[in-house]
Amino acid sequence: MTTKPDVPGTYVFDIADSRHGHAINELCSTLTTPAHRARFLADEADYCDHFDMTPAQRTAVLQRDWRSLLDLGGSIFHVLKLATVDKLSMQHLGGVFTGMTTEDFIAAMRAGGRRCG
Amino acid sequence: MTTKPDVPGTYVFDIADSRHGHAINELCSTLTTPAHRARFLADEADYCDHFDMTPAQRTAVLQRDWRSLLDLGGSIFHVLKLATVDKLSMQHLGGVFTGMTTEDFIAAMRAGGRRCG
Amino acid sequence: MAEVTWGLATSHVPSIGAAMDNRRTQEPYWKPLFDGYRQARDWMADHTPDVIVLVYNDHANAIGLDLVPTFALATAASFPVADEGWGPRPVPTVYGHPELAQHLVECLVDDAFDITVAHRLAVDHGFTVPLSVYHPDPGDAWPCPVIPLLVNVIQYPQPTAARCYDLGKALGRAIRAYPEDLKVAVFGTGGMSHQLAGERAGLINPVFDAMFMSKIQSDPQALASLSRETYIREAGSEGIEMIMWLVMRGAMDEDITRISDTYHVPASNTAAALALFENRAPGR
Amino acid sequence: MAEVTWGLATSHVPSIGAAMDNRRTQEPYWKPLFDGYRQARDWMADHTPDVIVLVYNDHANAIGLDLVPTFALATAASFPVADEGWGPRPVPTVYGHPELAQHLVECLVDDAFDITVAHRLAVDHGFTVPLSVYHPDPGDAWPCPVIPLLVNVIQYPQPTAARCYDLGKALGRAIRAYPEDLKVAVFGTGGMSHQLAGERAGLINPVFDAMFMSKIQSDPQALASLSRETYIREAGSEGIEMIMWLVMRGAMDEDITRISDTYHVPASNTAAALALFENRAPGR
Ligand SMILES: [Fe+3]
Ligand SMILES: [Fe+3]
Repeated sequence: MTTKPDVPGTYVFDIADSRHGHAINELCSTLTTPAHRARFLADEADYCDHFDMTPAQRTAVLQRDWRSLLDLGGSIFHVLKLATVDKLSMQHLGGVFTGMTTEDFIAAMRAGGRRCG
Repeated sequence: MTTKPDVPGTYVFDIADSRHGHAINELCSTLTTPAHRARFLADEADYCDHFDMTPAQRTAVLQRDWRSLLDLGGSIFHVLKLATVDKLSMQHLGGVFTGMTTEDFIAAMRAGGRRCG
Repeated sequence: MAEVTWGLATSHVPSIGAAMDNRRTQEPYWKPLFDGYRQARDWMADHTPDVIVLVYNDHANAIGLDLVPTFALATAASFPVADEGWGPRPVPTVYGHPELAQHLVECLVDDAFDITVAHRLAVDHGFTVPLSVYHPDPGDAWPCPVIPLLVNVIQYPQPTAARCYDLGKALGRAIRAYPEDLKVAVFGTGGMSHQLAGERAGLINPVFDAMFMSKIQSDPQALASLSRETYIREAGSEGIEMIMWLVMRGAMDEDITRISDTYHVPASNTAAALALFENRAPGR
Repeated sequence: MAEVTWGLATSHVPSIGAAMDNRRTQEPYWKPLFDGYRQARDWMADHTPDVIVLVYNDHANAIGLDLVPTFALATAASFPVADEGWGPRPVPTVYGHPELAQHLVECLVDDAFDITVAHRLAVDHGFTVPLSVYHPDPGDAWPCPVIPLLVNVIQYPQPTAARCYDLGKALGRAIRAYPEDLKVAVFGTGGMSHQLAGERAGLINPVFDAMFMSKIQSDPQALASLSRETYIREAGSEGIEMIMWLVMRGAMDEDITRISDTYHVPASNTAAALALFENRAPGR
């Protein structure tokens, strides 16, 4: 069991991801108080300045580039908080990750979920 | 090994102490930044108001009642931070705990330490 | 002496809690799931424990990434409900059981489990949703104290399934060593198959889930021997949460009786399930 | 493959660091202690490792009481020096070794150690004093990266001495499994006998310390079998820190060579000691 699982189409968030994505995850984790959510929504760029993000990470946050947020070290549970301030559902993100519309993704789930491999 | 060590004359800080002494330890742990140290020294009573202390705990903090601080759930490493803002040494506390003057305590240590039991 | 009287395995999907909080449980989307809970809920209402030990994982709410415990047990007297980004769920504050919690930590550490002791903890959906599944209408207070036992399932390396099962066994020993006569229920939460991100988002694997649902009673050792990669490949990156069911299972006897179970797809992106076991050999 | 080349056991008393920071090492109070370090320091200067794994405990600085890990390993790229109440020590920031640290966590968790992963950590005297004992004049930078491995010794239940020794053995296996050719030194810190509070404050037990100093080389299993109560009764409530020497010892081979040791009373309220071992059988 000593190696990290390698499953195509699947993020397995690990310690290196945590290191690389630290600023993304730290920013997202602050969104658990109403005051921080309000401050973020009032001036997102300024809010980002308080975190030591790379330009790519900053862009991914501001543009809600969900795939890039994960590729740049975001943990799905942290990134989800950013979707939550936008009032976007997990089904919306599921659509983004799979290249489907939200409606199609919801329909796929209601039909029993996606069989993957 | 399943029971807590019971050694006379010795504090063995445990989970129950942590629960009872939470406010003391929390206050002391804030004294690790210069800003908090300054604020504490400027108005100790007001500073105490920010922590959910019992009256006895509050009195022990304000009066630097070192024994009571430990008896009321303080951890020695937390309580030591309070001594540090007062520029008191560990030898001073050693004297207090053993009923000796600081000088006698230091002398006892230089003579090889105290044989206890 | 304390004893483990029953064990509940249940998904802890946030939308299950939201459906209850927003009174949508009778809508077509949700009704089948909640209908499936009914039998178990009735039985549990007749068997209120003195304490619950609830095994779950935090989801970026109380436990950040700066300090990630493999196993943490919470010893505080009460646990506020976390704001996860949409405000706290409208459910009561949870009261702990500091004395039993301290006893469990001491036993587990002596038993070579390297437990992190949490003294302050806000509890998120991973914790409150199982309580709601158990007890839908708490009013002002939950029916009994609850001790949180947290497992890292979101950052590799998670504990192995085998280690979780072993933790459960040690937890059972620790509970049985507590001198007070307490009836303790153990909840294992999370799962079943689901994956939130990546190209496999939306994955559901009913075959694996059915296998797991069966063997959690009859052959937990087989589940404990599965690798992390097997869990993630078969059940999805978040399906690995099912290793937490093994902690519950380990705390129970070898032979247990299934009171009720249910399985439903979907609860948002997840295969939701419940399995309730009484801690006695079948037919006895 | 990586290997453990030497092991250092040393006290980590804050005043030892303060004596160095304030250039008081030649004063009569301190000179005997620092004279005792000389031989070991010379040898270590000739044997700079590629990485150090430093086993220590935090003292209410980076680890509060709200979340107390039994064992934590830090994976960050750098670690600032903590302000413990009198400002940070004037020593360099410590650089970590994230790749080796991650490998160690993965191996240890697979080996059934329930490690807490620390990604952000300010290091206190428990960590920086041993580095200063090893290398008194770092200038702008320490000689090599250092990985912090933290042990809870301040809140009962501490891990047992046996568990610490076993952790050391697993740590040794994990280091030897790292594919890169790295020379790794392991530091076990804390002790020797001391007690800060209570009526027994100022306790020093040279008989126990001498026994421990001898058996850490020749019979660590005997030390691993001592109970917490024995450590606390014989060596004081803070003398239990010595269990951290067993982590270092466990990471080394069965037969090791003593390069140097020293023992001095007092360093403020503590019996201060150093023992340096090369990881090879004596005479080979
Ligand atoms: Fe979950
Ligand atoms: Fe120490």
